[in-house]
Amino acid sequence: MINLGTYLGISFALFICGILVMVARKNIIAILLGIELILNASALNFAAYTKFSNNNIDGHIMSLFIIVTAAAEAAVGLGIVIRFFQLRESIHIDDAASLQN
Amino acid sequence: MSTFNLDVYMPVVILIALALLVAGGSLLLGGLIRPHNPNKLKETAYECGEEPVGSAWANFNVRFYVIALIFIIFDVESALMFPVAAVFKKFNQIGLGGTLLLSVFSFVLILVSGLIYCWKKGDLDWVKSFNSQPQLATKDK
Amino acid sequence: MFTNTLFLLSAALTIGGAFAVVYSENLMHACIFLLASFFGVAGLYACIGADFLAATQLVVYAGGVVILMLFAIMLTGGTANNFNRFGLEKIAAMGNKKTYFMAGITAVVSSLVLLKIIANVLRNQSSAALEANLPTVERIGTVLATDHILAFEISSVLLLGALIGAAVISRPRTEKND
Amino acid sequence: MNSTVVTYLSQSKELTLATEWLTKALGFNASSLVAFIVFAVVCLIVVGVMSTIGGLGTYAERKISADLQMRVGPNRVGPYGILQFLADGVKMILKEDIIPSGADRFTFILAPFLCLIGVFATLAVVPFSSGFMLADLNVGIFYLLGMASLVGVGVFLGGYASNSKWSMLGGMRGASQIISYEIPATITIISIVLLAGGLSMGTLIGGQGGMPQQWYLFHNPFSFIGFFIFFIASLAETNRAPFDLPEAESELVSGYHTEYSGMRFGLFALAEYIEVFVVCGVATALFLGGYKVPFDLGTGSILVEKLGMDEMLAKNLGQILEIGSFFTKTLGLYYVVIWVRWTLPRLRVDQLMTLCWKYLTPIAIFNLLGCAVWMYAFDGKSIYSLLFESVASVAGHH
Repeated sequence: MINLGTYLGISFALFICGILVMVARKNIIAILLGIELILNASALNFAAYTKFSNNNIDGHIMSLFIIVTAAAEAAVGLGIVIRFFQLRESIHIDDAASLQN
Repeated sequence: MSTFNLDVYMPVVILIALALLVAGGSLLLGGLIRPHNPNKLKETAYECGEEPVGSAWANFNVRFYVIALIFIIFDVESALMFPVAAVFKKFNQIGLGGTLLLSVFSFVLILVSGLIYCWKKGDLDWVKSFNSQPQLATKDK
Repeated sequence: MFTNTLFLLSAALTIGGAFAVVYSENLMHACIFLLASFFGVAGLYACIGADFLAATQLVVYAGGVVILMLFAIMLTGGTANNFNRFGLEKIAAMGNKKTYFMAGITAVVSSLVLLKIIANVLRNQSSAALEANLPTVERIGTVLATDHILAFEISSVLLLGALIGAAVISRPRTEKND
Repeated sequence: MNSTVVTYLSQSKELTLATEWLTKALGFNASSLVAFIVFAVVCLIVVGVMSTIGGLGTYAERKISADLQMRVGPNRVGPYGILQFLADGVKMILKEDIIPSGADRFTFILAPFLCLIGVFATLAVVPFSSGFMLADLNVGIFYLLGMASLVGVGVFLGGYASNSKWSMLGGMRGASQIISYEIPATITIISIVLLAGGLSMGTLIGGQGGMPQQWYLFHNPFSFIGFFIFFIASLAETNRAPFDLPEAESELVSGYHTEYSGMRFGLFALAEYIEVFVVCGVATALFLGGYKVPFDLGTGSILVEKLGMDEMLAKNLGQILEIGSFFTKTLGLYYVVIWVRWTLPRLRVDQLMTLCWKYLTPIAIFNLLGCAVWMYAFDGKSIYSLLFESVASVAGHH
């Protein structure tokens, strides 16, 4: 049961859910939730390939750095959201259409 | 190198199941025997006898976010440091301790500079105006 | 036997959590389902012997990112004259039929592409027996300290940039008369 | 193979026989099934003992505080009032369960579950003795940190879901306090990992010995300071006084569990008391030699050699000694936790953050670097063995 196919399938489902959340939502924080799902899917793929193809530890390192980058991305992204909210009193993505305030 | 069996994760699953069981079981058991006669006043939020005004879900101060931000950066740093720290002893024994020490030093010091920046900019102060007017209380004398 | 059970539980938690994130109308609940999904992914890591990654997933995501998101939701919850933007009433901006339609099209297109790739991979899948699980912490540490030392050091610069950048962006503007 | 309670028990003949018998009877390899049964039984025992200790913790707290304040304390239920916690438990179950009408029901119900899951899951790696350890995971201490961080989410969600101003403030404060103090604790743990060279509890304790000079507490000056940083940070992480701001009665009524009544409140309290025990146990394992007993009595080899005892019996005796050693140290720390509560006044919230970010974290980082330098400079020898060596070499010269 535990083989590359099921792992790819699970990360595929995670990725599609992330895409759905990212496109369907109009709320910036919800979009960030979707991005986290997508990043998780990619990190899971790297770990799965490590196990099922060559047992080389480099895949784990890649996943580790994806997790690190995701955390940094979440921190900066949410910081931007909070700043945006202070300026516009809204977290609707359509309010962020123009670059100037 | 020794291999390991995934059976070592059994206690984790069992303990999580037990936590659900203990919590759910005690609530269910209580549900059978405890009284249940709610009224409107009982179900309002407690505000020392006053009627609650508005919702509690209002905006909060940004300083909570800045604290959480510094936390997550150091959390990730610790996640990267753990494996390196775990092999430090081994590297030291085969004579590579110096290089590893140097890399650990630079890694930590780069992050510490971020902490120092936040410190200097006052992000670590909970109440920013406290430091600017410390003599208010003594002026009256 | 137990491994399969653990795998099934984790997979159910992962996919269920992800779907709940898609269908949840409440941002706070979506965040909680995201936590469940992260937990499931940690279980999936554990199933393939990536124990350090599983623990990292718990520490960084369950302890860090989710808390950060919850805080951010609280900070952007509502304004003085517009309480309850999230919570019991539906959040204002969770999307409408049009965006869901667009999302569906995007998902179908990207899934077609992905399924093509996955099918290629699965056709060439080797059915060799899996190797035993080796402890990963030491190997990760060794590789981080030798082969990938540059990435290790640069990640600290990345974190420094994230810290300073986000702190500058989200810092409340000081009053001019201060 | 990681040492667990199953690997310890499989040294005895009975378990092997039972496994063989089951394998024959069922027709497939039953070692996994036997392991599951053993784990389930031991988990039940551990959870039962921990819940009792959590309950007795409330009793000890009231009795010790009464002693410190020259009062009598609970003395009605059972001898010396020791059954007070059972009476409290019955009362909690019988209390009416109220969910405020404005609350977010789903989150309100989920929050105590999250707290309890986070605390119970950490019990898997608490090292009671070398044999009686549920699972000696390779990532032991790191796994514990990850699971313990669930408590912060639970506290925050509990405060949020109540839709009460007190709860919301308490939840925000609690979550930010818990995550803040996680940093000095984690960095101190990294410095101990440096000394031990591994993340599993077995490695962390294996580097220490039974005698105090072999503990990591006295390994070098940095780890000595590290112990106090870890202890202070864990006090704050478990919301104990003097860091009990999330539930400061004088300002926030009861903090994040203001709206929780009956058993739901009881679950929060149970999680908190067990977490205090777990944190004390981790401090013991990291700094105070864990389950180690002096003169290698824990392995039982001395008993076998000197007294000619049966090997398994000697081992079991050694395990009992180790469990005794672990519980003595941990409960000693538990007493200090309660003692501190009635000695020190509560901090202000800005002092709390100042203490964490301007004192503990820089000192912890300094300690980490100091430990690394010590390891490099002295080849990982402890200050005691260095002194011993220098004295011996001086004595040898003359």
